[in-house]
Amino acid sequence: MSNTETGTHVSYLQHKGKYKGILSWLLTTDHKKIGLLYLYCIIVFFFVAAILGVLMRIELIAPGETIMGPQTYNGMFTIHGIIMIFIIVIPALPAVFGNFFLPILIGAKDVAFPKLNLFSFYLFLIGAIFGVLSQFIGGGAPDTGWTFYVPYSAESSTNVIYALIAAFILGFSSILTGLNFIVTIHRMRAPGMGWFRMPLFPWSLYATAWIQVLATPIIGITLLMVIAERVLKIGFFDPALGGDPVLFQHLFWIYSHPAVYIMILPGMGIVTEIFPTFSQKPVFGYTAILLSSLAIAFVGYFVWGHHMFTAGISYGSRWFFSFLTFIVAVPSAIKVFNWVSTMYGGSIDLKPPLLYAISFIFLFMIGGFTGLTLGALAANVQVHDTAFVVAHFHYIIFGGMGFAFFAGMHYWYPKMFGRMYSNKLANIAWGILFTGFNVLYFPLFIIGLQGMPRRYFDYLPQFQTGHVISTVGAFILFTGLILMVYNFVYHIKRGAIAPANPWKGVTLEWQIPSPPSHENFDEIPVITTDPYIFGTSTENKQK
Amino acid sequence: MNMSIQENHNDHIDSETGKLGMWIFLFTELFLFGGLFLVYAVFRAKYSEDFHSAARELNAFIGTMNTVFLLVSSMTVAMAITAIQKNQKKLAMFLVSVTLLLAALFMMNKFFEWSHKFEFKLYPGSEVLKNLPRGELLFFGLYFMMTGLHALHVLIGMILLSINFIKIKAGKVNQAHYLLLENSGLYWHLVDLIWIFLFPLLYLIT
Amino acid sequence: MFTGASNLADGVDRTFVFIFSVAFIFIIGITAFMIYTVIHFSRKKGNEAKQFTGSVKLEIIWTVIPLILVMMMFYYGWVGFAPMRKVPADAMKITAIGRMWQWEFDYGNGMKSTELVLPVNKPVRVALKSEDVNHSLFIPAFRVKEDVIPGYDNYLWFVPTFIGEYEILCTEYCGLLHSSMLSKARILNQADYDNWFNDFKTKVSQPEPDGYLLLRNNGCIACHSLDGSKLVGPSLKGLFGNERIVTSGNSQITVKADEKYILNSIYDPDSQVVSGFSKGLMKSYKELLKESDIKSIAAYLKTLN
Amino acid sequence: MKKEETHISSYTSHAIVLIVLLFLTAISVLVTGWHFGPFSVAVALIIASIKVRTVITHFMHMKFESLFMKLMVTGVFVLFALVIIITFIDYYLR
Ligand code: HEA
Ligand code: HEA
Ligand code: HEC
Ligand code: CUA
Ligand SMILES: [Cu+2]
Repeated sequence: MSNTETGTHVSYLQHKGKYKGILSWLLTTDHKKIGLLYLYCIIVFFFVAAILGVLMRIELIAPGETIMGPQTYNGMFTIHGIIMIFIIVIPALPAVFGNFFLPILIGAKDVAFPKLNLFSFYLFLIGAIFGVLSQFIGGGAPDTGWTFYVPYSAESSTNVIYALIAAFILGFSSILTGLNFIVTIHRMRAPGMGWFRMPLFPWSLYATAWIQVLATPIIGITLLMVIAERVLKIGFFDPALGGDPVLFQHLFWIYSHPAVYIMILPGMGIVTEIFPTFSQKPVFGYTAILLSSLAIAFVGYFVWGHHMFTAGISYGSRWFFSFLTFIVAVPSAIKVFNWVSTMYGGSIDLKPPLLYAISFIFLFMIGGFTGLTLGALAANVQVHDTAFVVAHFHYIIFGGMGFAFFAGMHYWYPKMFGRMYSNKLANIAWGILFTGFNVLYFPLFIIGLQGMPRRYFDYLPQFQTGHVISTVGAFILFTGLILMVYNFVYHIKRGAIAPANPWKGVTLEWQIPSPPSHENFDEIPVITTDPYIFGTSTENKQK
Repeated sequence: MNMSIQENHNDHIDSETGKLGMWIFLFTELFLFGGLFLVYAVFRAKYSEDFHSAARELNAFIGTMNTVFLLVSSMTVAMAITAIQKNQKKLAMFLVSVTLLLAALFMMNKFFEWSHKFEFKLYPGSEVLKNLPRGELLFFGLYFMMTGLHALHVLIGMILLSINFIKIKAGKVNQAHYLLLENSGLYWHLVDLIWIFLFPLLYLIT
Repeated sequence: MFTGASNLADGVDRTFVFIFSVAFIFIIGITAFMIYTVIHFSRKKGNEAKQFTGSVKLEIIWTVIPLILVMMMFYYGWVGFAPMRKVPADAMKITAIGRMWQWEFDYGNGMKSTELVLPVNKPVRVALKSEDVNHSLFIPAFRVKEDVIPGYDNYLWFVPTFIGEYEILCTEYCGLLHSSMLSKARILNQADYDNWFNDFKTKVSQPEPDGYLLLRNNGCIACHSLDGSKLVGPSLKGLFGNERIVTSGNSQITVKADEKYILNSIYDPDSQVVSGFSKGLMKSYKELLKESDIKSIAAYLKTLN
Repeated sequence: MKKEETHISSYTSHAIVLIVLLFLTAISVLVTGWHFGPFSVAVALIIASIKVRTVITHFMHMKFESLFMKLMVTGVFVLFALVIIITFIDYYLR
């Protein structure tokens, strides 16, 4: 049906609304445009934070001071962490791909509260600006690490307050996005789309949204308490004011552990869309994948203590948290097995999105198993707060969520912009990126095991080899990323016109023109089958 | 594909959708206070003696009065919704203004209570407070943070209710469309709910 | 990997070995399976996709097997960890004090050492105290680590099993010089230890000079050594009365390190920066040290030449 | 998305609810006079929970909402309780 329409339809990019020019973007309530606004902001911030990462790597190429002093270094990993976590990975997948594709995938014209959606974008922007400002005003870049551990964060003379406010506002933006998605999924599914006919990306967003709504307020209030502590001298956590520093860690991780699943679940959702399309085969174990998302979201709420194993928490809670940490790994395992089985017996087309999705599994496995290492009590004692942790979370965040993001970009780029990128360039960029990634982070596992602590500006000479290899990897990675971004930017105007359905996908976004029109669907589709039906039955999807 | 329809359609969210959104928002509010309750619980367990003696400093009578104000006001908003549903515009306006009045009384009480504390130099960071036993210090910290944040919510609720009053008067909130009033009502009840927990925890456990 | 030097190392290493073995098998296996699938079922070969959608039997298998494996991992971790919280009653008692960027080990009776010196094969319980922010005592070779949190009584214990010198690190971020908060654990045989201990005792029984106490209690020795070695700041040994090359403003000048210079270096460190070191590291101690204090410091520095 | 039928609660029912709530408040104020020792917190919290439940079901019209909504609200409270309990595994066993 889409082919007949490509001639006449007006894409959302050309759509004439109430406002003209730049305002048509800044005041839009179109979920697709808001998604793109997020995308552009996130790329800019990613660039800033990534440069900080590379600078840190250069500093670490040799022991002692190389290009910056300790104060600068400490500020750098703090801002690197804050930007990466609060401004990039937590919002990235829900706010970019969730906004753009959630309504389309469930056959809706928009999210439930379009204005709220725009509002949460502005909250995001304000929060992000606060975050960046904290670098430049007065007391110097905050130097507490992204975890803001009290008492240091209550004492540091740097701009910790700005960073706290930034995280607070960003948290609210994230809550509102989550709220919007839950209501959208409940109320706006196309007729005929029962809960179990919903594609799995929306399902993963649904699980994510609940975490966003129910966990984020805790960090909100915690950060407020730290602010009150600094400004009004009300004691909560700082022992100098009578407070309890371990309680801060509890509250911080009650949010921040579930937050790591906010980061990864939508990423898992994206690759779950990609495997069936490029294998031309229904997803294997639809129900299992769906239930495992919900299980991760639920159990993930109760394992926060594994970040505090050495903080002197009680023996009973140490093994309790360790036990639950291992339980929460099982749903992840289920997903991995279902993904590889989805490919098995298919007709596999190794295009860039699939390449990224497969490397997602590879890197996620490494990140996940090292997570298990961290979750084991005895092993955690050795590797807690070492470079091993740094490698674990870069593998799982950057290698997992980051690669899922790249996979999503390659998968949906034609739909979002109506153009094709160069496959060849994408493959080359992938090769460099993947190599660089492993060269960058793998050595950190080894020096971490040997006892190289994290957040170290300086280090003992025996760790140098690992650091040098790692720094070289950063540059390889850098090259790959630049190439990938170049591929996207160059082809956004010059690429070949994308067909409506370049990958022969069957979910709803492929049934409408590329790029979609302002309201996505001329007529709301009526769903009569399960989401992943390939082959002859494709036509049945549409009424 | 008619644009004007699209734009309007944004303004009129159907009531089930709006209410679901509001409930989810209330959950986040609940967890926002939940963090404070958690801190309270931990400190109480650690310093229960100090908490006992510190709670005695609070005036249970003012607390009880405020509880009554909030409970009654909760009823009046609930009634205002009934009135709107029955299309009794005048009555609805009256009930909303009673609610506002009760809220104002609550805030007044709060104001006197706080200024009384300040007179005795019991404010965050003061010397008197610093010399109290550790648990009492924490108790007062929590007291100011919890009631302060709660008072902020009362204020927001008052603003919402005032908007409702104006809209009812203008006929924008009416028998057919009263989602705004319903949601503001829900919000107001939440403010009440939180107070229902705060009251015994701060004032009664002596 | 690398050898552990305490009784706790085995339990930890066994956990690593088990988890890494499982990980290795799964990662290699699943990756190989993916590569095989991609090649064997390639669309280029004209493969038709088979339209199956799942299998309850398989789901159960790959829920149960990982569940068993992770429970085993949990078990290894727990068993390796449990002894770490069970201190034998006869353990020697030492208190480790963490303060911004320096470790100190209190042997009781005012005997405070900046190194942890211990006899081999004797259990030792280290109580952990912080004077300011969070720190974490980490001795990689012994596989021990616990956070040092103000207001809390945390502890760790171990039995050092080999003679030698081992690194002590701080692994909880504690501000500017977190990465310099290092020390050494020296494990001696019983006789050497006794000698060291007696020496130490006699040294301690002589009262410390005022200047030294000031340097120690204000954390100066975190950055300035007293034995000539270079830390974050220049060593204070051989400083007094000698020529210093300093950058003042934009020019390099040579000054004599007299009492005035020392006072200025402490009150306004950035005005004259010793060549080879950077500005901004040392903060002013104007509020913390009186001029009389600095007199005693200078007097003590004289004795170091 | 059919129009759900609206339930209109009567004024009297609201008034009755209020009386119940005031009554419970009175009880909890009075109860503080008698010393239950460690149980006084528990008693106060139980009464507060009953009050909260009453407000939610009646004033907030939860009794007219769908089963899903009821489950959701219960679930949120249960989740919060679990978080507190799990935190206390640390504090009580220390
Ligand atoms: C996207 C983010 C993300 C995700 C998904 C995870 C997932 C996991 N994480 Fe990670 N973690 C972080 C981000 C993330 N983490 C961050 C940012 C930190 C550091 C915070 C800081 O201090 O700054 C951290 C720190 C961290 C710690 C604390 C380390 C310390 O400071 O001491 C621990 C400890 O238990 C841990 C464990 C785990 C576990 C068990 C999982 C599991 O969910 C992983 C499950 C996955 C698998 C198990 C692999 C796939 C499965 C198979 C291949 C099948 C076969 C499987 C079996 C046989 C079991 N993580
Ligand atoms: C999403 C999460 C994320 C990502 C992607 C990264 C990416 C990188 N990180 Fe970081 N990192 C964190 C999250 C992340 N990090 C967190 C949470 C911490 C903990 C902070 C703390 O301790 O508090 C941390 C800490 C951390 C440390 C440890 C500091 C310490 O403990 O001492 C180091 C050190 O090597 C590091 C390095 C890097 C490097 C080299 C990259 C590189 O991979 C970056 C690669 C990117 C580029 C090289 C740029 C590519 C260029 C483009 C894409 C061009 C775009 C251009 C246009 C649009 C014009 N990071
Ligand atoms: C954060 C680390 C740090 C601490 C703590 C510190 N200093 Fe310094 N100090 C430095 C550095 C770096 C220099 C060299 C740069 C300069 O001159 O400012 C220096 C220089 C000096 C000098 C001049 C030395 C010379 O060789 O000419 C003196 C004297 C001195 N410090 C005394 C002290 C005293 C006394 C204290 C404690 C009360 C102290 N410092 C604490 C880092 C530190
Ligand atoms: Cu002390 Cu880090
Ligand atoms: Cu975690």
